[in-house]
Amino acid sequence: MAKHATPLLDQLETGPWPSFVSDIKQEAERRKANPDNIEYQIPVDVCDDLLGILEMSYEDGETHWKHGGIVGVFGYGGGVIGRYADQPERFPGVAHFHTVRVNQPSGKYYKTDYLRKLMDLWDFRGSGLTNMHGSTGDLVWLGTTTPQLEEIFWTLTHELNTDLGGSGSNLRTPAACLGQSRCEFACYDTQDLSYHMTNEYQDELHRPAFPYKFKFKFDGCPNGCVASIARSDFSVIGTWKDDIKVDQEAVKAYVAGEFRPNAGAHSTRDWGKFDIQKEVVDLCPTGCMSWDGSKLTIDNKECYRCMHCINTMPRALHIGDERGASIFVGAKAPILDGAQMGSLLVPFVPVEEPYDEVKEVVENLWDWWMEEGKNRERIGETIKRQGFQKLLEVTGIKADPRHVQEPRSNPYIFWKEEDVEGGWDRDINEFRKRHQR
Amino acid sequence: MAKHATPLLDQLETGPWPSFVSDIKQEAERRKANPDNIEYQIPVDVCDDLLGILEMSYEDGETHWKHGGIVGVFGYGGGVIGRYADQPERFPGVAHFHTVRVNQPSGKYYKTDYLRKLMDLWDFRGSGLTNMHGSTGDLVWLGTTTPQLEEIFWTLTHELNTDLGGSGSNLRTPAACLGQSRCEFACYDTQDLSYHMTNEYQDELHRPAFPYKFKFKFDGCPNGCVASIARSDFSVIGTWKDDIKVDQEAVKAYVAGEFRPNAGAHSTRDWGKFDIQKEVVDLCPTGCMSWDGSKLTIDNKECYRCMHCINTMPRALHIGDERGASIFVGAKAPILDGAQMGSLLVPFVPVEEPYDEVKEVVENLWDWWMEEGKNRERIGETIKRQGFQKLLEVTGIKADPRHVQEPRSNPYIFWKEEDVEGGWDRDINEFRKRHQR
Amino acid sequence: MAFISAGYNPAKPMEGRITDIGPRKYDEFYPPVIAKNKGKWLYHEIIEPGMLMHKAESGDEVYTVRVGAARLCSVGYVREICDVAEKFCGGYVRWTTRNNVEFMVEDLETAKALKADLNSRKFPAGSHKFPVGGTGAGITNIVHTQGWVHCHTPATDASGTVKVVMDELFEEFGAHNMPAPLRIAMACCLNMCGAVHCSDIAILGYHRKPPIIDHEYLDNLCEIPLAVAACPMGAIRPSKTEINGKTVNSVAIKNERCMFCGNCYTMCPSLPLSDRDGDGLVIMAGGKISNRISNPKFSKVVVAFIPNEPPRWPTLAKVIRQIVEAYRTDARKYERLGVWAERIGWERFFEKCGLEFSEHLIDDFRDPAYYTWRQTTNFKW
Amino acid sequence: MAFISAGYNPAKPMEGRITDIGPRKYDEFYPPVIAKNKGKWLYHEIIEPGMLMHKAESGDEVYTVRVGAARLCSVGYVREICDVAEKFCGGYVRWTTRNNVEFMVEDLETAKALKADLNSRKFPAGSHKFPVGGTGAGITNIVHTQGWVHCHTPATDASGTVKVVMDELFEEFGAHNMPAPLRIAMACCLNMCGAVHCSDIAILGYHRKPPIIDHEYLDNLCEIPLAVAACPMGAIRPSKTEINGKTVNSVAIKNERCMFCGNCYTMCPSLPLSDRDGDGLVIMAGGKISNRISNPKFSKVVVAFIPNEPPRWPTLAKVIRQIVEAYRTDARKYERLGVWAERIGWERFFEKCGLEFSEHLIDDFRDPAYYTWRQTTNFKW
Repeated sequence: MAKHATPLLDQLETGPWPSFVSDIKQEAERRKANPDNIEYQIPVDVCDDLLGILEMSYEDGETHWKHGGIVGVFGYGGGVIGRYADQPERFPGVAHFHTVRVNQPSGKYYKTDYLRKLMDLWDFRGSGLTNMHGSTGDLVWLGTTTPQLEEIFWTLTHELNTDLGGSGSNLRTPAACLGQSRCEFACYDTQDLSYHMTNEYQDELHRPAFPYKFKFKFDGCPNGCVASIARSDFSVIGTWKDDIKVDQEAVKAYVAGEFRPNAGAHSTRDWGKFDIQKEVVDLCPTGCMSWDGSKLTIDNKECYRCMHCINTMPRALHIGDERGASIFVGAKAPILDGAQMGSLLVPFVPVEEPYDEVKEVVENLWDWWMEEGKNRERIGETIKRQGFQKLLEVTGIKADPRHVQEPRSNPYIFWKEEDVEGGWDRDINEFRKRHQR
Repeated sequence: MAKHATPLLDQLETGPWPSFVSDIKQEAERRKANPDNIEYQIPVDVCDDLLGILEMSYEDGETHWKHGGIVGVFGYGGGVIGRYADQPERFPGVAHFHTVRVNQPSGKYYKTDYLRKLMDLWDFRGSGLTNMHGSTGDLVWLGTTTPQLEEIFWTLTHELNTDLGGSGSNLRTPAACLGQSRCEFACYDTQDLSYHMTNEYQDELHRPAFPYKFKFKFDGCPNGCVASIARSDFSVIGTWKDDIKVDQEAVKAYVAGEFRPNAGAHSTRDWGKFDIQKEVVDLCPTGCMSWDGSKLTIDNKECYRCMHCINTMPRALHIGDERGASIFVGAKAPILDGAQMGSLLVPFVPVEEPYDEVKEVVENLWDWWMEEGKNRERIGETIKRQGFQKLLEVTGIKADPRHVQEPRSNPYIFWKEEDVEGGWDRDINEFRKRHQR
Repeated sequence: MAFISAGYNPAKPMEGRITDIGPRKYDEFYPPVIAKNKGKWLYHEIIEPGMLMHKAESGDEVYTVRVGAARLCSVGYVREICDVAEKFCGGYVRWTTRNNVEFMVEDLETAKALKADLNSRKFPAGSHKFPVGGTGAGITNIVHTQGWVHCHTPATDASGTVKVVMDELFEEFGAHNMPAPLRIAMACCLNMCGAVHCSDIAILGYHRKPPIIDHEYLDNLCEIPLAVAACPMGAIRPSKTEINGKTVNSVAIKNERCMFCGNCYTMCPSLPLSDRDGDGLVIMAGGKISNRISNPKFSKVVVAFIPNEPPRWPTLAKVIRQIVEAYRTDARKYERLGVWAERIGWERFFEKCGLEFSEHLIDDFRDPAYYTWRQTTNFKW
Repeated sequence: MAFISAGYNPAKPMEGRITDIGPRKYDEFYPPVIAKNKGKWLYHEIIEPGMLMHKAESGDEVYTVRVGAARLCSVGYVREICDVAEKFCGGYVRWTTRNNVEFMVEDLETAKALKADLNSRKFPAGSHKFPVGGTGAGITNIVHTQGWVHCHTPATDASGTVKVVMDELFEEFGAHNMPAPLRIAMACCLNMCGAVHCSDIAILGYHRKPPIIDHEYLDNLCEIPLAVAACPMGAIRPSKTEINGKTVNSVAIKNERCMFCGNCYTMCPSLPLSDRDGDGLVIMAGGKISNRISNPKFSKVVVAFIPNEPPRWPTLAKVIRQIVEAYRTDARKYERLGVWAERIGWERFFEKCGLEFSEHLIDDFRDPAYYTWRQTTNFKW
């Protein structure tokens, strides 16, 4: 028997998609039954009360959570987000309902022994409710009380050999696509770079020293499955410099209908016979391909590496061998100055252990941003405010037409005094010898 | 024998393109010789001194003209621009060197009797140097003295039955392409609308009452030969709503090579045989055309009226019959806030005498801009500052997806109180009943 | 309920403390076939919706079965995932960026059995626990934020709106019916913890009323200069007001300048904005992340407001269905939603989707707004 | 030189005054064939460069011979135009928007004689008076401003730079060699009296030194608040300074904020900017006005600075030639310069034109700058 009637939420148990309401209800019942005799460290009715307070929001159309306040573990400035209900008397089980961010393994692979231990810990010391995973990538635990925080951290570090993720004005938990572990498109080892950077910058991750948050994300190729160009201040996207490798026999097999185009991604629907001219050559954004009926030719110098042809014929076309990455800086959501995608800063960087070339860029950026960034200003906004030229200056990178989609259309060039012959100091009297008033 | 040595300018007499230096020199000699015994009203050596002062600029790389000061004809705030040399002792012939703008006939057709009278007047009372024509469209006279201004105006109005153009913060002289007078693409009578609007708004043209300048330009079709979309605050561009008229026999003649594509515009070079598929169908920006080897089909509902197919096969394709214009507002050069092209305000307006529909839009715009525009703010800048919504409001035009190239990508919608149920005034105590602090 | 310590001693917080060890290393959790073939994959194929096969240079194959899951899930649910992973996958499992779960096996037969098992598991009230799908040119899981479940600034619920939309689109999750992948994202307020600004379809919670000012408490609970500085529109200024005959320091707000971003509320809890009538949803469309064929794109606002209609937000579901259907039937193969909209023109997009265009959809935010207006005669009637 | 009055009486300015009569009506000046066939034209053809034929529904034909002219010209020159018009055209003539002159006749034979006559007329030093051309996919006349001939704010000369560029491109004026029309425009300072911001190639005079402040006279010659308000960058503030032991009101300028627009000088003559070394040219490219195939486009800055090199600006002529040649040889038929640059990518544009890219070409002016940076992996090596 549920603690609170939830007639509105109950309507979310219908329909085929996994119902979070059903799941929470099941968890509420399990906690009540407690078949494993767990000595729950936070109220047993936490799931009941969460449903109750959520039902209240469904009734009145407003949230019932208050500002966090500062809670956390000793010596860390992030990883825990305080949360309190604004109706604690009615819903005491969720009066304190703090979030804990656990740093996920790069690529989000797990083994069940580890996963079960994580779940046992959260069952014992928290609400038993999680996000698998949060938007930034962490494994997120929803709802515990302040006294549990240090205990949870102790167990995580001592028994589970893992750490908290980031929150607040610091480096947020880095995230990567699964990369070379299971993808033929990956141009570098995204998981390893993510892991390496996470460990290299533990201090920045745990102790707020930045103007605002800073995110790393690592995409293995321009398909961008981890959305780094939209969602990270520092986005590393795999690329290559040499030629796309072509297996002409496999191309012919696609043309002959032996292989399904785009790895079968359009299989439910009849789009007709695969037409390499229409579906590949004509859709190439640079027009660098041609098909003469038996051979596919690519003018690689003109290729953008947009992945369309490779995605469409993955058995015939493969990424080049001279691999590395491009670095984009400044992506962010709209708050406060409008959304940004990452802007290309480094067209090509080798990505090899110990990743010094990548780290040098990061550190130059941070030095500048920590000096010049305003409170709650993302680095993308600092770049907008001080200009892309400043970004080049602080990173020691030479201007390149690849930095722009197009050159400026306004002619308002801010020349510097040292660039102009004769300097800026001039004598009005000399001028007036040539020009009367 | 020239008054001043001009070794630098002399180098501009070489080369095949018409040399303005040769022309001015010739004029200087003619004034000196004065074969027609004209009683020149300004210094005879005005052309000599212009060459002299220009040579000085070529030597020192700086202009030698000063700010205008306020000169003009009684009761007008524009049409004359004051100009003084900053070396009047060395170049007394151009010490005063004011500009006079004469309102050109719409479309810039002239008969030589009128033109000769204009030239005689300027020979007599001015430098004999002109711009045929100035950037805005006026016939421009360069260089006369203050006492001549009223005399020139008297003769213009009394003997030449014409008037001055605009300058300063007022309506500038309107300009039009030659339109239906000699162009099969013109969708309305640009010359007549320009003439009509010029006369309707004589007061606005001659007496500064605006925050800054305001330009009308009238293009007969989307080819935009008079550049109205880039160069006028109020740009009227011809268009049509029904189908492009197709002469299938003429299409075949183009395909057969009987007619030269694009009216022969590519004739100096061998581009190979005309390929209607490649040169017309494939270049259509909407993809609304097809060619089956004997018939050209146009899905007119999807057509943008970009003119490419019509330009390319003018003997086969013709503009539709349901004609009118689109109105664009706000174009301007970069100063001060960056360049703007005109933004579409009225997708379709009929353009027929007495042009009330066009005038209504103009007058609504002016009422608003004169009220709200800041000093030296072009209307395009006022629109940017107050928002496109405001423009719709003051002109009483309903929002339409044609108003945008794309909808906003930021979600920062400025809702108004009256749009939101329940209003904005709320009681904090009522709120606190649901939400504790 | 007795407090049980794990070993932490609050009196000596540094004693035995372990910090800054970072996450577990990723390769501890590689299934053997992944560990063996990493960096040596040749190609992949989607055998059927929700089932991928990757082929390695070694000749090895790995079959992945992908299932959708609610992002908000219980330990009990995760344990059931562990059960399945142990039954079929040697105890290995992974999550995707879009909250899907992937189970990997080494042959097709096992993959099929796995798929059947997953599809058979349901909650008592009937919803699927592990629906197989989310691949190829279909509609995969919706990434989203916390909403009313766990956040102090939302203008709507996240889990609920996502549930009703995925119910509506359930068939498309398990199929490859779309012209190209269609990605939906949901954020419960403008902060966009889940950045939804480059999604084919974005559902965004939005406030429409300026903050209520809790004058009596504001000066105690907030730093007034921070609240003032928080407003990107400069609409907040310090002011004094009279409460019960006493003058208190507070703020004044120029309501007509407010864009309802809630940044002030983040800085100052005495400026709440949420409101039953004011709050609701904005729909954005046409964004993408991938560089395939064309550049990444921002999503555009296509519906200015949908009211909150809990629990099942019928208008939201209907509008999303309209957009999906118009796209599915009209777009070309490989054409993402935004590319389709640009090809046909946004004027046609509104027509084909049956959506009304209103002045709210015209950009009026700062200088770049100008670049979204129409500066060409190239438009359709 | 005695003053001769036309009739104006300064003592009674309103006596007999005629005002606000506007221009002469356009149709007074229509050649008969134009008057007859107005609005009834069927099609046109460019018989050869510089010669057009328009065909009317009536069967009438009008042949137009177009010639280039300097915008700055004398009454003597215009009278010679009248001579030609009277000899061949019944006294009718017209000018185009781009400072070309058009003579119209009614048959091809007369048109050919007219053309021969026009091409034969030269100035004593050898330059053409009336070169025939300026049609079709060629390079027509350059629209431009006043420059050192007649303006107080120019950073260069207009007539001179235009003369040397047209000399360089003379052959192209009389031919149809280009992939599409190529329009060049010239403005002698940022004010762009001749708006050059949507031209295939734009030549723009540009200052690079902040104003000199003429402290001693400033307060007498200028309204200080207007000078302060004139600066779009907020770089000017009122200040006091000592001149010959006397404190005077003047302004102070934050030089590093100055973008050299000269708007302050327009408001205040005590703030001159022109300078032999500082002034020079910016080259912009890729703009267009026409809506044909693609939308109108702004020109982009492709060369940040070319010094003033009077009288023949050799670097300017060379750079323009490089751009024209790269475009001519590489672009496709019907492809405007900016469309070509976008198709091949701006990285290739700089390579093919042999131009250096520098940080000056990256936009840093206000918010829209961001949208010109590269937010995609879609670029070429």
